[in-house]
Amino acid sequence: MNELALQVGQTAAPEAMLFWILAPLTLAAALGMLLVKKAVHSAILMAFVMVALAIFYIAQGAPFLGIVQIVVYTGAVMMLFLFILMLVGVDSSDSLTETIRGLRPIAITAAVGFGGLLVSLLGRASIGRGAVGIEAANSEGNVEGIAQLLFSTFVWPFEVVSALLITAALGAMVLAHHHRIQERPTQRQLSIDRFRGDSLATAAGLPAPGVFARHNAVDVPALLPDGSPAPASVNASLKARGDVLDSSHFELGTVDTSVEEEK
Amino acid sequence: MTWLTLLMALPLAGSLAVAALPKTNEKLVKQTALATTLIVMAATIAMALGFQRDNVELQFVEKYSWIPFFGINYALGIDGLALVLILMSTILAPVVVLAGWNESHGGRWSVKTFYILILVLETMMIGVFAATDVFLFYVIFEAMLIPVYFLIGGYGTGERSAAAVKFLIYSLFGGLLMLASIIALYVMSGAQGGHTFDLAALSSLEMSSTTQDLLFLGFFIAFAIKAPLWPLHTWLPDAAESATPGTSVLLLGVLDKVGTFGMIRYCLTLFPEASKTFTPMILVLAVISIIYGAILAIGQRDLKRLIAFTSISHFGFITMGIFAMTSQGHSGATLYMFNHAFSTAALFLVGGWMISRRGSSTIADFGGLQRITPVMAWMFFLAGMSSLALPGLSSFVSEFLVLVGTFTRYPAHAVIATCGIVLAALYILIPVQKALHGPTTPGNENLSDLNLREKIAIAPVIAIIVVLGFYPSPLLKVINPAASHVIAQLGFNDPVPTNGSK
Amino acid sequence: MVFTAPVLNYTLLSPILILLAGALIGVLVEAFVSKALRSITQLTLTIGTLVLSLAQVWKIRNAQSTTAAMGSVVIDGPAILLQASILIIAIISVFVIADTDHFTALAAALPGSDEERHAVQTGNQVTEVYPLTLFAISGMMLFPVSSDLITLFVALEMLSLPLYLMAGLSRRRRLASQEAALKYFLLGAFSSAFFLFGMAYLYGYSASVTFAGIRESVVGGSGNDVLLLIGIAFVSIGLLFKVGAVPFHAWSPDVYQGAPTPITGFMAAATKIAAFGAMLRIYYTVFANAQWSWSPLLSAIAVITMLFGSFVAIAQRDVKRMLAYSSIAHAGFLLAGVIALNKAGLDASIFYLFAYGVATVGAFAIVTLVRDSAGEVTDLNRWKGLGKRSPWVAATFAGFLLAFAGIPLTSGFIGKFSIFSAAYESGAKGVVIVGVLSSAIAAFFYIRVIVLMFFTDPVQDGTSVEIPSELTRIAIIFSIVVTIALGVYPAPLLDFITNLAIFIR
Amino acid sequence: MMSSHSLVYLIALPLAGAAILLLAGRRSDKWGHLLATGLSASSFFLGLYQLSLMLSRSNEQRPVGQKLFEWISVGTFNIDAGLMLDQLSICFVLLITGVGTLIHIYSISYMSHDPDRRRFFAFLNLFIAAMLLLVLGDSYLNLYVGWEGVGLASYLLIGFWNQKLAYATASKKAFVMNRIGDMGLSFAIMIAFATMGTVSFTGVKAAAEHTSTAALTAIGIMLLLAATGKSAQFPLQAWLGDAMAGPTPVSALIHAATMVTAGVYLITRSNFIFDAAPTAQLLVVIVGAITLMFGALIGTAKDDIKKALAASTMSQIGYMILGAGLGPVGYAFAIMHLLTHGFFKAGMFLGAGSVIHGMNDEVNIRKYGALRKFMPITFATFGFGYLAILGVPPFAGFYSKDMIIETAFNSGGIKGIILGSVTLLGAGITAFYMTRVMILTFTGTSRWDEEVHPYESPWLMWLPMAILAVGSVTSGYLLSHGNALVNWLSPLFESHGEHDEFLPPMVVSGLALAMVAIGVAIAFLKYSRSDVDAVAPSDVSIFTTIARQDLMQDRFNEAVFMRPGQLLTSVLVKTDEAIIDGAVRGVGRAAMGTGATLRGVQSGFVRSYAALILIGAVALIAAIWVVVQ
Amino acid sequence: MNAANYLYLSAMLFTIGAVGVVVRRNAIVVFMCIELMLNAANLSFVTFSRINGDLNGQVVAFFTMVVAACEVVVGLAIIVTIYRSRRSASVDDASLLKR
Repeated sequence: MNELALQVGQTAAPEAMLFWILAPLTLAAALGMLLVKKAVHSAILMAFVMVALAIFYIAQGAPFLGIVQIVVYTGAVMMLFLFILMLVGVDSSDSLTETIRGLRPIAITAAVGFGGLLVSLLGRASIGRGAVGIEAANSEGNVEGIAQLLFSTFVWPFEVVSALLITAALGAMVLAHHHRIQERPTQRQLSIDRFRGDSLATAAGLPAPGVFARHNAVDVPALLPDGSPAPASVNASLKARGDVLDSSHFELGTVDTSVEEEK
Repeated sequence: MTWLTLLMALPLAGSLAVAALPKTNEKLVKQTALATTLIVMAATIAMALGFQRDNVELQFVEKYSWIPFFGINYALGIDGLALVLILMSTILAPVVVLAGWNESHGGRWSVKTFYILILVLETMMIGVFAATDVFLFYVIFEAMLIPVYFLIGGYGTGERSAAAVKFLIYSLFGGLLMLASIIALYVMSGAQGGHTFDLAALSSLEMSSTTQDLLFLGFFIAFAIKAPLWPLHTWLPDAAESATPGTSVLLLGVLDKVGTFGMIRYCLTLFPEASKTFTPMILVLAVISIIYGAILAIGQRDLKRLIAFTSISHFGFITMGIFAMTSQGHSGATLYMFNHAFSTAALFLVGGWMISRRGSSTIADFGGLQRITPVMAWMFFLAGMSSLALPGLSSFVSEFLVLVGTFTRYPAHAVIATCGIVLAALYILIPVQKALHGPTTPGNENLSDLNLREKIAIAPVIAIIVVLGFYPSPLLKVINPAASHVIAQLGFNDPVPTNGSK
Repeated sequence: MVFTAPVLNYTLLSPILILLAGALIGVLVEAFVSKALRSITQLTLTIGTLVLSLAQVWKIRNAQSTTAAMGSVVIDGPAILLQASILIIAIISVFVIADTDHFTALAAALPGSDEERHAVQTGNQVTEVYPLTLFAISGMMLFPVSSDLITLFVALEMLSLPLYLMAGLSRRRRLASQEAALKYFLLGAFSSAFFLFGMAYLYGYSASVTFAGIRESVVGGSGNDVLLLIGIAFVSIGLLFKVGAVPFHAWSPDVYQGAPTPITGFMAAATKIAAFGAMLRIYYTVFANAQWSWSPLLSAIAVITMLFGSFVAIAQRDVKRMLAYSSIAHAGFLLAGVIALNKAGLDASIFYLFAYGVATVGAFAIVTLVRDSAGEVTDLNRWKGLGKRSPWVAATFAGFLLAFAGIPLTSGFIGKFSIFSAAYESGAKGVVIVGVLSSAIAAFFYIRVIVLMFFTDPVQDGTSVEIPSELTRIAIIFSIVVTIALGVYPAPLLDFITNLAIFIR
Repeated sequence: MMSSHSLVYLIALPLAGAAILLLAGRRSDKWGHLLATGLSASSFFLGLYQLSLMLSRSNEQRPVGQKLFEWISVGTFNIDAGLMLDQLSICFVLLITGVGTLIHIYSISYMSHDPDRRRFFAFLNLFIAAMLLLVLGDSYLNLYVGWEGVGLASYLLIGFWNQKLAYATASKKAFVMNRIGDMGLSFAIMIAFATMGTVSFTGVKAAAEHTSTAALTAIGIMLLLAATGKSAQFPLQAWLGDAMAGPTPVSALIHAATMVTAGVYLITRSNFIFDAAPTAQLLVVIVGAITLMFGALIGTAKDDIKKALAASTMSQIGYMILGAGLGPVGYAFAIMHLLTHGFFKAGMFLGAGSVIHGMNDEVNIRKYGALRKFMPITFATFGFGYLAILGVPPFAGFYSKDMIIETAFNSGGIKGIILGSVTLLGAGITAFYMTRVMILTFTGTSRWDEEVHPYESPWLMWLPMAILAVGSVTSGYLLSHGNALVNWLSPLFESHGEHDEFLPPMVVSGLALAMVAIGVAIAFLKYSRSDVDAVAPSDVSIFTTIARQDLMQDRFNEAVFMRPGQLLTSVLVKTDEAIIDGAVRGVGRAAMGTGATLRGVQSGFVRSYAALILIGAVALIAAIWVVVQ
Repeated sequence: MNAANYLYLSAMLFTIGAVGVVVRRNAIVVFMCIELMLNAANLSFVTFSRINGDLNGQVVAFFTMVVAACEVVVGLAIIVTIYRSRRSASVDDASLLKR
């Protein structure tokens, strides 16, 4: 029993070692999240923090949570973040200069105050000295213990959470799903339209984009035989995004070498 | 018999009837409104005949549970003071309707709306004086602001919406302070034998003197705004300047009386000790109001503003009479409330006719009306004489009672206040001279004199002014028991003649 | 280890279960019912669900149980009252929401794109709003009856997530609407992180996640006060955020303005009831014995909230924003009911919540009616002369404003009176006085709107008042009738509340 | 006190006349003046009837009273609408109704061309009623009603032609200055009630014995203030000259015979107060002395015949006040002078009216001259009045004025000598200015314009003049014969010990006559010998200039009261606007400003909002931290 | 080693997350910071669970993860929507609604 008391009061030496190695790293990673420019780097650091936390969970007698943390959080949630980052533009980097006047000093003061006060309060609270330890609770196995609680005491919230999941799914659908409002035109229909249309100019298909030899890419309108650009050759959504380059840069003879090629 | 409820229900029913009429038939609307007010007046007089004047207890008492949760009752009852003020209100109402026959025409909304508002207001005017439940009183006290607000803002002239807002905000502010006090009373009553809003029960609450002082102030400031007491008066000239004459009559004649009525009924009854504590201060304010109001009236160029400032002076007298704590002061103040309503009504109504004929309210624009419109000029003159408390007219009795009542206890205040009578002569005679006398000002040549309707409207007012000047006894007999009761409740006796030994 | 099957007591949970079932059916309707019928089906379904749920609440009104759902839910008088209030307000809100003109035709389409235009032309509708609303309502129903931290947290998220989504679904000014959704979501998540952190400390303090367990520790006083205090503070932040108390209010003006107006009304009214309901339960039962610790802080917040809301509302030019600040001020008044910590405070708060909620839905419903060719007109300057153009609409709106201002003979007055008297009774005199003063300030801007509507001449700029659809009309009429009725004769409701409103622990 | 049921009709008749005429309006144009005159006359006859009843009773039973109804009754403040007719009031009743009726008759003709003659008569009747109430009221408060009532009537009559702004102003001035006096009466009533608990004459008389001198002095001084206002005594004398704006009969009735003497009535009526308050009495005397000189000096410089007479009135009332201030001995003489003055001054005013009437409304005596030939009757009646005011024996003034001069001398010590000398000097100056008026008007060469054709007035006008002239001649003798008036009034006044005679009566009369002779002589030398300019010469001494400007009274009032008053008013109007209302508006603006400033918190950036939440959290944590520490 | 050390770590992580919300402009990063805060709270739960010797804390942490997952779905959907409309993921750009 003495041994148990010791264990309860003090974490065992290996755990201490683990903590003192991993905790600073976790903090550093967390801080790094704030300091790195690229969102994707932040995400990687975040993933590191999560994995570190998973290890801490396991170390604290919550193996189930540790695993779930890695699988659900690091595995699923962080992936979702990365997906979205890709969608938004993985390259995009944040400028770290503050644009809202006075916000940064306030934030730093608040952070120091908040963290300082919280830590100081915890210090006064002298927690953990009479800690009970998780071992007894885990005596029948961590997963079993949690399952016991989850399916008896907390069965109601557990069930209700399902509604939350449906809500989330429904929400994502509402915001992201494009209904097919009109019938998708069939190949046949398109073909008929092309030939029965007002003009036969596009009957043979739209001109392909790009200016050979100079900038053979989809964001530049093709040049017609008379040297004028063909707007129809570029995808409408590129135009809408404003990503179309002016093909006049690439006309022979008037090559503007100052325009840097994008890599 | 539920007289008071009946009185309150009648105008409300009238307003519903008016609401049911077609908007286009303005004449019928007006006739209905007039008939309603006349019926209410008749009913009030019938009720007054059954009033036992020597009985200081509340009469015609009705009590129904309204919100039992808070111990709130729909409780009505009147003593002499309330009876007189209800009489005043219901007599003024038909006068205002008849006198302001056409004043609803220039309004933002229909004639119909105007009379609905007026009739609803009449219900509330009766209710506010009859309520014996503090909560009920407060509800009506605040709710009354709304019809008046729309009457000023919708049918007034000039900066009407600004004036209406000023009026409303000012009054709401005061009302909310009172609400705080009422809440405190309610809570204390809960701690001392059950939540109630019954006036009688609340008046026997025990509280520390600091509490009493604070709660008193909550009530008093609300009433001082209402009754305009210097320096809380600035809303009144604006409101009176913008409102139609009829609205002004109801505003100054009845609504502002709620302030002075409240001082007696609530401040003195609920907080006797605090009333004594604050009496010196209030008397000073009252005296300032008297002199200040009079001087400012002298300085006005606008007829309506002038009348408003004279009222500030008069309300100073009323307040002084109330807080002199003598039976003369008290009875005088109550009588003053009644009389002031009629002399101000006369001034505003006649002034209003002058203004609507001339199309201007600047005093300098009139001139020589005595020759062109003699009847109108005479009526204005008589009203003015009443306002300056000429002996033989009603205001004199009340003003003198107030002064003499104050003098026996606070000679210095009375002496300064008496100087107000000289200023009164100035503030009345200057407009009389400018508007009625002198050569005819260009533009006035073709003004028409009062027509029959207007004569009929003003006649009862003038009659009351004259008759009560000589024979105020009927009213005084009703007022005296109530007034002495209040004084006695406060533990005051009239000062005994000293033969100058002190 | 022996597993005993949980006993849920479904009768008591039935109102919420009905809602959830309705929402699930709604989701299925989305999938299987044809577009043309979807809208009407959803509406019928939603209203039916709500009415059924309300009937169920009425049925169980005298139930007293701490053991429903294995102790996760407590059903008692206040619970019934709050749930009923939420349902009633939800029903009239749905009436307003049913006027689908307020919602984007296709949320996924870019604002101003051909796709959007096409969706509008084909009469596409985001009928998912209905199930989302039902989910939100079930979250709101659960929030004030939760009796452990987990359920509380889940309910909080359940009521929030649909609202985050719906805030972004406005048909017009979609950028602003999406911005509102973003702000609401980020700040909401931020505050729920605080909430969760506070929960952790409460757990640390009491070694329990149930209210009963935490309460036991508080009463016993054996635990570590620092943990309790941190727990209370952070949980309070989460709750105060939801009710929009300063300084956690900042989301509300922006979200109120950006969100589709029917949603704003629904959110302003129902969320307040749910959040205050939970707050009342927590402070009246769990933290009651630690009053010394939170009462001063909450008083300070109440005072700041009242004043801030009232002052800033004066300077507003947009009717929705003005109502948002007004709702902040009202949150301050309601906090006075929490501070009161007595029976009267509880009764008053419930009454106030209901009265305020009904008036709020009504007021926002009227905002939906004032439009020009580009949709709702919320700029107050363009409300000039509304009284001339459509006197009834203006008069009704004025009625709501007067109720907000607490003018007698409206429900607002009774509410204010009862809540202030309760607070005064508990000794919070300072709060009452500030409350009264800020009411005076608040009156100023309510009256300003009335002046604009009635005393200013209309400007001919195409602003007009839409003839309300039948449902909207019903909602408005119901709201104004209740608002006036509760001002004139509140006795029955007050009696009902006071007989029922006793927390069981 | 015996009670009588008919007193009220004295007042009711003329009051009814006023009411009928005013309410009936134009319909009564034809007969209104006759009705008014008739009612006034009936009132006079009623007065005579009362006198006869009174004569038939013994001294103690002469006063009669009538309680009409309870007027004001609150607590111990009980005022009945009660009337009282005693030896003093009957004198006034007869004077008022008698002279009043004569002037009614006179006015029928005088005002015949005025379209508003009916209204004029209504006002006259109103005045008569109010004046009767003043003298018949049985308490100070009842008196007060009449007191202000005559003020109102006076205001209406002075401003009868108020379409002329100057006249309207004059009437306003009269009313306001009277109100200052009225204020004194209010104070007196209040003090009386506070100290004695009653304000009826009998009550106060009874209580006066037990009342401290200080209180009585205060009441006395306040009553004096009232008297100065109504009777145009220093320092409230300035209105009387301007009051001549009214039609001449008004000047005769109100501003010569009756209303202006109300102050004398008040002081005499309050003898029980003044007798017990020597200081107040002394003040009365001083006021009287100053005013009699003041009026006399103004009189010397006035070219407007009515204003000259007004100044003379002021001066003569000064005599009365002085007399009344001399205590028990003086009261009766004051009343006697009042009565005789009522006759001769009214007669002279009517005469002046007659002249003005005949001269196409010209009032400047410098534009008269030699009217004796054109208006013989006027000349004669005016002449009798002239002799009476001078105090030439055996005309009325001789008896009354000499008595006052005598009493003044006999009041003892330095005071007696000073007062005696003042009264003597006043008599001399009176003689001078009255002679001046007489000469310039009736003798010498004519100085009027071509188009003026003076003519004698019709009989309706000269008949009253003649009757008054008879009074001017005989009243003095009749009243003093066998000390008739003194004995008549004596029950009302405290009996008094005989004073030492400072000078024997014969000497005083001789001195007075000598002074008069000197005055007359100077006037003759100055005005009869040389031609008089039709336009007042401007190269006159500073003394004359000041006298012409009424001894700067208006300038004084303007500089001391009006200007500062106007300044105060305009400053207060601005203050009210800027400071009091400004404060209110300032609160509103401050609220708006606060709102606009706090709005800044809502920057639109979600990060600021998050920061706000964070700050809130920090604040909470900090609070906890403090608590835990 | 004292179990409280985990609490200190949790508090610091929470603080860092909170500051991150204030200082970072990219909506996704901001959201990740919020996730960090939730994770910090979870760490506290687990630690308290250990100190208190019962599993309730762990259950809460589990629920938190589920709820956070839902929140992420909704949140990211909103962020994507606004990104599509504005072509910007910066929270500062979304400041139409103010004052």
